[in-house]
Amino acid sequence: MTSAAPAGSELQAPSSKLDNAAIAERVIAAHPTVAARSSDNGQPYLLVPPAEIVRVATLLRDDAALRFDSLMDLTGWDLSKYPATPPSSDLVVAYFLHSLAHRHHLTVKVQVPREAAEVPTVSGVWAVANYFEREVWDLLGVRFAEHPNLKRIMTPDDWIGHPLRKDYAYPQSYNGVAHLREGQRFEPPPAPKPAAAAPPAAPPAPRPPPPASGGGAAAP
Amino acid sequence: MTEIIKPGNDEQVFTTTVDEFLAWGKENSLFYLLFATACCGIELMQTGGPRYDVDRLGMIPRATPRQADLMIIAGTITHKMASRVRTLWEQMTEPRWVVSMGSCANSGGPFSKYSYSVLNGVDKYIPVDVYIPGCPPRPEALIDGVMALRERVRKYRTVGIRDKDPHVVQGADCAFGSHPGKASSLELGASSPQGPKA
Amino acid sequence: MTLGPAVDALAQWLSGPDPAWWAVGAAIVAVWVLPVLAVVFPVAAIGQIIERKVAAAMQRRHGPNTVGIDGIVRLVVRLGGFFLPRASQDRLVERICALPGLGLLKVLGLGQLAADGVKMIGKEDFIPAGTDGLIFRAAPYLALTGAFLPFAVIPFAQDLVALEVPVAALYALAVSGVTVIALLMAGWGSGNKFSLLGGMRAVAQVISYEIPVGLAIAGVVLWCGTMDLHQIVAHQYNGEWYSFLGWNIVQSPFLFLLACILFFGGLAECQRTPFDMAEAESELVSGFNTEYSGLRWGMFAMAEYTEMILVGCLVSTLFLGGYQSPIGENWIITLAPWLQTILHVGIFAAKFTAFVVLMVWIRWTLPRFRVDQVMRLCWLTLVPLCLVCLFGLALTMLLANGTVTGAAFGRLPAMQHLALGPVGYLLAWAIPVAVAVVLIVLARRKYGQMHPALRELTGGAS
Amino acid sequence: MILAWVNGIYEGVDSFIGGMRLTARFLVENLRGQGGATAVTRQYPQEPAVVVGNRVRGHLFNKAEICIVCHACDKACPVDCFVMDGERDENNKMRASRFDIDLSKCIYCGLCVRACPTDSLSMTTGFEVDPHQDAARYLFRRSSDQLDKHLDEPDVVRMARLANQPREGLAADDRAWLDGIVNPAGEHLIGMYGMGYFTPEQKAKADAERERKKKEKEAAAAAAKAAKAALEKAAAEKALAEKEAAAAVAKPEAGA
Amino acid sequence: MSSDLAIESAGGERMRINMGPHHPATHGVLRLIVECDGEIVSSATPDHGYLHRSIEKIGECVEWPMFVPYTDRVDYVCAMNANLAYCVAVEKLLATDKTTAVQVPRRAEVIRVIVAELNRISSHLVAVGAMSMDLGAYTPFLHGIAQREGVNDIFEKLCGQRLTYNYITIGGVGFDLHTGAVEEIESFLAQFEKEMIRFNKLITTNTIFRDRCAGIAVISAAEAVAYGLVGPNLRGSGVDWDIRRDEPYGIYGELGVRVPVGQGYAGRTGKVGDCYDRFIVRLLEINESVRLIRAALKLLPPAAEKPADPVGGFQADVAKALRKPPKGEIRVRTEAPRGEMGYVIVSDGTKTPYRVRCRTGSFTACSIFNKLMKGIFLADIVTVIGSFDIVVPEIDR
Repeated sequence: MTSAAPAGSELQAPSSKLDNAAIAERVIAAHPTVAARSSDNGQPYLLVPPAEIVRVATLLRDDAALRFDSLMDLTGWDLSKYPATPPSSDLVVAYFLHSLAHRHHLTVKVQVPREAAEVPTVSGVWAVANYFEREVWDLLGVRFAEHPNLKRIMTPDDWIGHPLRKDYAYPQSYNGVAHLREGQRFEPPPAPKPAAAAPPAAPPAPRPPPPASGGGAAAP
Repeated sequence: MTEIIKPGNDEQVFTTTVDEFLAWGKENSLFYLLFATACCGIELMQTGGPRYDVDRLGMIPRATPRQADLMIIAGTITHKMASRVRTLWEQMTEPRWVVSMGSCANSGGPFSKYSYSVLNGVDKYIPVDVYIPGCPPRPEALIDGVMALRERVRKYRTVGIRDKDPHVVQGADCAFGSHPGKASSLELGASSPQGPKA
Repeated sequence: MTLGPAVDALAQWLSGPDPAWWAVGAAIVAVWVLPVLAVVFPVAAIGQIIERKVAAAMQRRHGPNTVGIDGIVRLVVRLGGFFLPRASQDRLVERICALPGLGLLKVLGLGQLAADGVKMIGKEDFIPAGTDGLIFRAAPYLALTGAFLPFAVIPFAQDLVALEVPVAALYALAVSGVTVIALLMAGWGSGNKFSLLGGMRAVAQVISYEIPVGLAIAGVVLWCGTMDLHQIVAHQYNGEWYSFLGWNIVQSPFLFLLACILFFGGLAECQRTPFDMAEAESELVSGFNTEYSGLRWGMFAMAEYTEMILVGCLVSTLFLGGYQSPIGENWIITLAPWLQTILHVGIFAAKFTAFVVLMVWIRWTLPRFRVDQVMRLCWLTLVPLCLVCLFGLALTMLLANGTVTGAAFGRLPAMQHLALGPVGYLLAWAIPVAVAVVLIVLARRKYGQMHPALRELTGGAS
Repeated sequence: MILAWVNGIYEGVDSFIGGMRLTARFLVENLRGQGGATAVTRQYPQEPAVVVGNRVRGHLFNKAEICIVCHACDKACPVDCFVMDGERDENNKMRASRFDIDLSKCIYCGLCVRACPTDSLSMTTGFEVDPHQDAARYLFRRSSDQLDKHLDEPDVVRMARLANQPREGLAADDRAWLDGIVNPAGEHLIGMYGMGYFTPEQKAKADAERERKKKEKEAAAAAAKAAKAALEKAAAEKALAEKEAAAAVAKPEAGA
Repeated sequence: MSSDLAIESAGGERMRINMGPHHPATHGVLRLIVECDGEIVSSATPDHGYLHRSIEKIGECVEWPMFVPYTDRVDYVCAMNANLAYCVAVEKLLATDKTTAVQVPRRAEVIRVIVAELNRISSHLVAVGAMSMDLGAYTPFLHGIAQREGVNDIFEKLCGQRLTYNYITIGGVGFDLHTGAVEEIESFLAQFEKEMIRFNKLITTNTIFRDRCAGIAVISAAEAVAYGLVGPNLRGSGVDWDIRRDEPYGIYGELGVRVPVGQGYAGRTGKVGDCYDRFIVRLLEINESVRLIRAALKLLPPAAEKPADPVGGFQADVAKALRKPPKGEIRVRTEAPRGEMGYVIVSDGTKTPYRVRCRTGSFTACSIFNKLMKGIFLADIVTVIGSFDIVVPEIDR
């Protein structure tokens, strides 16, 4: 009784679900520079060059057969410590898309070099990207061109560095108050006072790595 | 443990009696500040709820720091929030106490080791009277902490002090003994925070 | 302007036949100020505990029940028994606190009242920087005066009234406007944006609710013919046991509606839920008393409860027969005069305390209006309803006894004034109620549908 | 338009009366004490705390005799609030000489209790920490010389009750029992509730004990060796004696 | 501070109010910089980060099972659903490689549904109660808190904690049902339904409450999808989408979830997608959860003879699989009370995750605030925040 008939809005059209290959082939037909790849454990995604992302996004949203109207998630991670051959030090920005009309999913990735991490914003296509991109900029340091309000969203405005990068050095103190408690067992070695705004080039490893972990996680 | 003024010595009988009466009033009507940041905030609401009902003990939640006597730090204090906590503490009117509820406020708790943005212990910014372990502490643990605080409140001196800080003179220092390796966090000495540098 | 026989006698006793100004003043204070304070002030203080206990009872908890008066007893014993050693003093305190009656005091929460008061005394008297010093300090005192002034005209017993002025109702209405100034001063003086908004809201609300309250009082004045509260109470006099039928509220449905409007208007004037946006806890932190702490805030709270009592007094005086007992006056007249006064004051106190409990009951039931909804309720609902009631009253009086002037009734007992007797009584009620029922049935058929999901939520047909 | 106005008033009055009637029923129910199971107010300081069920994750308690200082709990703890180091005791088994749990960091997640191979670490139902009683010995503040006193479940609960009350107010037998179990001299550091299992004197005694045992073993070995040697010598001498006796027997025959 | 807000050339003089990190109505430490002209709000910009506890960075430092207590603290009002989201994601990651696939026993799956739905009820109770308190009615809020104590008792007997459970583990559940659990749940549900009817009579059908919520902050279906709203906020705008029914995980497929959708419940003054719709959708979801729990209790398989405490969880094979998980990434989403809780997990084959990303409902709900709060009353800001059921650690993580 409770779930009355859907409100009849056109979002509830009969789902003509396309599988990933069909979607990839449709997109590559329109944009040849896009490459269909799959991750190490077989999850398919589309690798889009940064310049193309806005056009691809508009296609994905407006194309009748695709209709990716809901950007579920937009996040990113740092590949520098990922055991891939050849090892790359790029930053990945991943877009996870979903279509309410056709009930199919798609993952789109953009790989940008670490130094000039610049990706055009898609907040024009999906409005929620505004907040997601601010978070990726704040935590990962990927600058989004033409973003209406690109400011830090999580950390305070005068924070130094982007925490989710694998080579991030924890701050010794903030606002004049030491970060760690006196007598705390993980007292980091007294690192040199970081010069003004520039994060210290050689990141001191302030804390021993977590107990007996494999090669992967770098010391935070 | 600084020297506790035993009520027995006669020459201060009169002031102690008036102190005792005023302290009885303070002890039985501690209005706590509605300050809930994270998980402990939900337990603070449950403590104010019908089952544990701290209203029985005369504790009502107040929205403004002016009308609050007790600030219960319920939840994680991040670096970005810490200066606000200090401002709130300074806005409270004088007979004020602070209860640090939960591991996050005591010492940074689950976020003390690998988090870059959490302040490890709220006593870096404001002097704390009673620490309550737990993550989140049960409502009974919070009330047990408040009972420990009430003993402190009982020894608060209002009459006849010109220069000393009424808290310190009372002697009963930080509830859990002194912080490792330093004087009670209550003496606002070098080690305890003067708040953010100007 | 007669100041009541007791006052004149006392003034002459103090300074001879032609009493000096100070003697008159002292007499007024002795005869009137002290008894009123003795009645109103404690009820205003107890009002806060009534609020917390009733709220707790409605929310399945106990409310303050652990604080006895051991603190006060210990102070008295320490000071009185200074020669005793401390241990025996403590034993004495325990024995006194173990007396049977004091346990009940603790459970009722009266000890909590004392503890709150004592704590507020010990609180730091904090004047924040950036406040308008003088205005900030004066606001609480003005709020208290505004709350106490109208008690001058309210009759507590047969001749226990300070001012028997013919324009008593008008005076009460006008003087209770002083609290508006106090709220505005508190709002502006605190130098805090939230307080300023709270003050603005309070002013807008109280001024706009003066109209429905004024119209409601006008309705009673039209019905009883006089503005002097003492005579209005006398007008509702009825000796037999069914004397409550003589009360104004039962005379006509229009008067009943006017009583409700006066009560709700009064609720709005002392910022009680559902009209408490001025100190809306969730939006404006604590409205105009955000910056007040300690005893200054205590004064604002005391002013609020005194105003609640004032509204209770007005409604019971105008509509519920003032200090007269619901079961007839004959048996009271036979008693000794001083006993009569005490009985009357007791009945009157019972009535306005009932209204205080009703206001507390409303506070813990209803959510809060938004500012524009309060204004819409006042101007688009209450004022037209008042006008309809006044028109209805005039029509009833015209049909009933040919004249509209209230004076014609003089001191006739309430029942006989209707020429048609009990039939008239029924007619006065039957016609308006019938019209109302027809209107309601039509309206409900047109607008009354509730969404099926809501009916399921409230346990209807699932 | 009039009908909408009348409907507005009717709905307002109807929901107002409905609400007031409901809160009145709450009032009556509460005064008659039928508040329903979830609403019975627990007057905590006056009445004892009602701890529901036996899986309550309260403060940690480590049974000293079983703990083999294997650091499993230290590895499993996401917050790293264990400070422990161990010593060899007399029969060469590891014993905890210091086992501190930093309660100001512990998040009571129970991962350490799962990781403990010997089940020595357990979570009690205790949550109170009453710092102001001078007998405020926290639950497992025991010094090493009291380790032989085994504590099972009822004792743990009893200790929890007694440890938090002022020493003078206890009954005589309670007081004696508690003195035997809890070390009055301990002091509190913020959150670090230490358990000095293996104090230096204990270590010295254990070393001495180990030395003594070693010496005994060596002495026994030496004695055994000496006995074996003596045995062999005796056997040899016997054999020699027998040979000489045989020779002596053979000689008289040749002579006669 | 963020003082460079562009102040448009306003007609009257603008007053900037700081509904700052400490404010009774902002459900924790959400800060709103409000520009208002008297009572009318011209712009309200949320400022986040006051409870940013860097949980995603901790995800890269602690091992797989050690992160579960942190998922409790991502959304402490519905900690069970948060645990479930992370554990389902890790199980799916392990399933991508046949050798490390983990089979969750059926009894653990049913217990997970029961526990998640119970926690959904207590989470919605906080949401609904807090909204009524924000609008001034304190009594319904306390009755909601009283009912929540019933759920707390069941969870305390089940796993020992009242708020942060660390109960659902990778590969199963931490403890089996305690003796008498089924009867307790049924008796709680019976008295809970009666209480909810009284709660609705007290506040939901109250005209003051309805008038304050009806027609406020209306969000169309397309707008809701564009701003990434999820859960009751999305369904309130009429979009019929629920992950439990449309992308079922665990045994939700067998239970037949019914999804309430916003239809302008406030009658004349209400529109589809206003605050009142979101409020009513949450209440209907509470009834739905009660129905789901009863259905799940019927499906409960009998307990093993020797009641192994950790049903499926903390088993040897899970620990072995977690030491060498498959390399690669996965994105899995589940339906939490505040909408889709999606985990993106990248693993580099070691016992510590490489990247853990948690997408939560409240974060995207805040993205629509700025657009929504133009031209409403100051008192309505509180109604809008209440109707979105914001939990700050979900925003700031």
